[in-house]
Amino acid sequence: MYGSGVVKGLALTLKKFFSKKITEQYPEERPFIDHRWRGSLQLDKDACICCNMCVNACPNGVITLESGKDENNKRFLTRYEVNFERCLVCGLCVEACPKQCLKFTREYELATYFRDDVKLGLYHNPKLSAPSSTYAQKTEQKKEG
Amino acid sequence: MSVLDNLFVKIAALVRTTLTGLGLGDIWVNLAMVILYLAGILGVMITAALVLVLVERKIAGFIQLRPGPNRVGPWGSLQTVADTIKLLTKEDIIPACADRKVFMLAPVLVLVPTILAFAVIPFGKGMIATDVNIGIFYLIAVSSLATIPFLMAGWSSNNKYSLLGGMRAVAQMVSYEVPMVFSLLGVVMIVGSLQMSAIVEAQSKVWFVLLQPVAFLIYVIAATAECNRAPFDIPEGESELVAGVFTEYTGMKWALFFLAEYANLVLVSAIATTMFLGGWHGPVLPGWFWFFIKTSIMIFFFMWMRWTFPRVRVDHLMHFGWKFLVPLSLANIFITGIGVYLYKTIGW
Amino acid sequence: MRTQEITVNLGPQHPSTHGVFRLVIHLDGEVATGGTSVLGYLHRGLEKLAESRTYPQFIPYTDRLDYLASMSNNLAYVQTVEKLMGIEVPERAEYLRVIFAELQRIASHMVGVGTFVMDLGAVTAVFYPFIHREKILDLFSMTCGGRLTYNYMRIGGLSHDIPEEFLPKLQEFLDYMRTALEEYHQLVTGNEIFLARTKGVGVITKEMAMSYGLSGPNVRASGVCYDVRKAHPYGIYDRFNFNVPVFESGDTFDRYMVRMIEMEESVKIIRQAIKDLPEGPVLGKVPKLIKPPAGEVYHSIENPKGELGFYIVSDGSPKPYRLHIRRPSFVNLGVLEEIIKGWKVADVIAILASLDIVLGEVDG
Amino acid sequence: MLQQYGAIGLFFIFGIIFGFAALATNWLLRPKKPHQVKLETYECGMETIGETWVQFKINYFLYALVFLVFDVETIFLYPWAVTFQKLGFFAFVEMFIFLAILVVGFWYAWKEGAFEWQ
Repeated sequence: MYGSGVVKGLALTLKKFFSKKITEQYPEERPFIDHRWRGSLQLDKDACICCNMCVNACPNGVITLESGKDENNKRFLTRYEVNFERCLVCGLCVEACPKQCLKFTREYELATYFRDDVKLGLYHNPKLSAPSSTYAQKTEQKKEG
Repeated sequence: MSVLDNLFVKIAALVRTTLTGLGLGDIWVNLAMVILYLAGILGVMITAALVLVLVERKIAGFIQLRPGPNRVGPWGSLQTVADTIKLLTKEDIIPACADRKVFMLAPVLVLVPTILAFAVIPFGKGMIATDVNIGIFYLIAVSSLATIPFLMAGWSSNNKYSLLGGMRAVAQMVSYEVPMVFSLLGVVMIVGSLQMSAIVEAQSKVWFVLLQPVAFLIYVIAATAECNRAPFDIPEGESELVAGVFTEYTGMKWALFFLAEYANLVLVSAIATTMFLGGWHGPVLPGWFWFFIKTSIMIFFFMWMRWTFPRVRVDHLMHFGWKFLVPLSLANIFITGIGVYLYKTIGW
Repeated sequence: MRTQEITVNLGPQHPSTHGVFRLVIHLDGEVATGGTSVLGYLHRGLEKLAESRTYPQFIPYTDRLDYLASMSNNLAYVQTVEKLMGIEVPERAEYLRVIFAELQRIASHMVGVGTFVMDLGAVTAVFYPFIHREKILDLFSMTCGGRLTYNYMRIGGLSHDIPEEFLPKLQEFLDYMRTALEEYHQLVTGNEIFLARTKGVGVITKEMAMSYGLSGPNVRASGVCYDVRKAHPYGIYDRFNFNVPVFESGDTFDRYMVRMIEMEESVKIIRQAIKDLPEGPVLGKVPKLIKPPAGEVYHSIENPKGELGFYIVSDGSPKPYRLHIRRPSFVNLGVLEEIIKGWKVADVIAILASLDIVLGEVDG
Repeated sequence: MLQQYGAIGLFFIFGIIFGFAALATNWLLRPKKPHQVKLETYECGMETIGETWVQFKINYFLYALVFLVFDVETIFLYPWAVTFQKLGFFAFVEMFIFLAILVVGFWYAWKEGAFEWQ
């Protein structure tokens, strides 16, 4: 009969009106984040062999890696920065790492108030490398404080 | 119970005797009473509109499996307060190309027909501001004025979306006026009076929705179109006309249109209650409360429809109005006429 | 009486142009007499970017083409490179690729259908498909950690194997899909207003569809049985038993129905794929530095929106010499200017929505 | 009687005052930072093409005419509807003839395509 489709639709929406709501109340209720989530990056600086694989793997060239050499001619890390502003969060750097020292964390709240804070200073040794840019300092100060 | 039943009537009577006791002349007492009624109606109307904005969003949310606004106040109850404050403190922008005077006047006038129409709505037994003897006729006359502000807004904005929206508003309101008027005519034929209180009084035994089911259906459809609500919200036509006639309106001017939309929703629901659902009649509970319940159910139905259906296209809307509703309502008048006549003469 | 036409911009800032598409439309009253589409507001030069990236580095960029079907874009690109290099993909990876591509098709059609109905004015009808889509996105994020841009496919296989809890969740979802689609039919398909708005509107004839080179659901709604999965089977699609829905009249309603039925067919394919899913590695033997031999290759797959093809010219270096993308949304959009003539403004929006374009893909 | 309509007049006056009062409140509270770009006509972020106030095709001209006829008819029908129970058979039949004429007119308008939205 003409009009039955309209009535059926009304019946469905009425059913939904009384069914359970599924919205996640975000700031109070934390969402479940999968283990493979590609969030912020984390660096195990002692395991890093400064091979530059991650730097080469990055499609956008957002990773800055600076290293020095010690007396045994072994490389050590002096600075590691990720310019998250232009990062695609594609994970190619994590995959490229031969030592699995670069990892994704499940940290997903990456929005910041200031543009400089977007950049991620994962490691900086001020004694051994050139003065870092402001954003890396800021991140470090935050961690210390 | 009878105290509650006549609560507002008693209050009004008390005020009247007090004013007379103060030695005021008859005309001044009447004037004061009208202002009192007016204040009451405006209060009810604005509160209803404010509450309904929230209710609508809650209903939309519930249908879409969301909780709706729930951040401001408990269960989001203060959401509208926050919205009102925001709208009041919004910058008011009148586009440079607009026809300023008409642009300003349209939102002012948009509420007037609605307020005028509320003057004859019986909210309960004896709770009617002016029980004029041509009640329903007056109502129809006044409510058809609501087209003009929309046309004014659409034209004066000097915006193509607004213009199209304004044109659509007129086409729609003009087309659905006719079936709405005819559907109400059936009720008038049975009652034999245009007075609102008489119409409600006639429904003490049986509600007219049972005697005039077709008319009720036509009225509901036409009323949805008359107050520009989905699925007949083509003057606003969000997906094609951005915001239709309201595109250029900001701040309080926009809020007045919004207020009018909800006030109109209350109005058409109240008319449906009065004309078809037995007005204040109902067992146990006080009459005004029955009126409130019935009106609320009607409002819920309108909102429920809005959040279920797609928008009707403008030519389908006109076709449906003229080629289906008008003949149907005419047939309804014929059948009602014959029915009433047979009932009168044969006593069947 | 002499009346004048008015010219109206629909977009780029418009509620229902699906992004930043602009349509300059000429109106005689409510009726559109013609229109010009203006593209390029989201142009990022992906084809040019590819020339300065290595082959694997371009995979994340394909995510950003049709961002509602990143998985399928990945698939098209990696299969093209595999074809160029002659890389064998492990069985398990092939089956998983089918599962993910079909899940992506469902997800993309959910958005396509939902936004189409929303553009007809039914706002609630967009929320339900998005709720269903969310479940697919959960499955994706469980596997590859992303919800919109997956970067999951790799040249020679996949980046991860599926986690343990994936298959039970997927089964659950497939069972859920049946009721979800039924509900949607109940809400939308039978609705008289919806039928009046869509039946016979914006007809693309068979000839028109073929001459404009349409593909995907849009061409199948016009009575042309062309599905790359059947016509030129890629991957392991020839092993599955599924139907290709074809409708005759080519109006907006048929385009909607093709998508609805395709979702059911995708569920069928996924069920078959789960049944036959073999064990084994998901990444084949691939050289560390991907350096295809000099030459050129074209490969296309059936994306949710239509035929997505990648054309790559290699000069033997680790970076493509030239890369071109046949973007289905862009090609499908070509027909718009012709089919909107004579329809009302509201229909123009409906027709645009029924073509189901994504601006990331149109503008490239 | 007159007082009832006087009350309606008061409602009218207050209705207008209400609108102006709302706008005045807004006027007192709102920020005033005009800018040329703000005052432009909204057209999806682009500059408007051509004039808006042109001779523009409205499709409901014929509808409007038929509406006028029916609205006038309503004015006749309402008094009749109120009293036809008392007036007896003659008024009853006469009104039906009146309605029938209108139905014929309606049918004619339909046949001539007045209800086609072109």
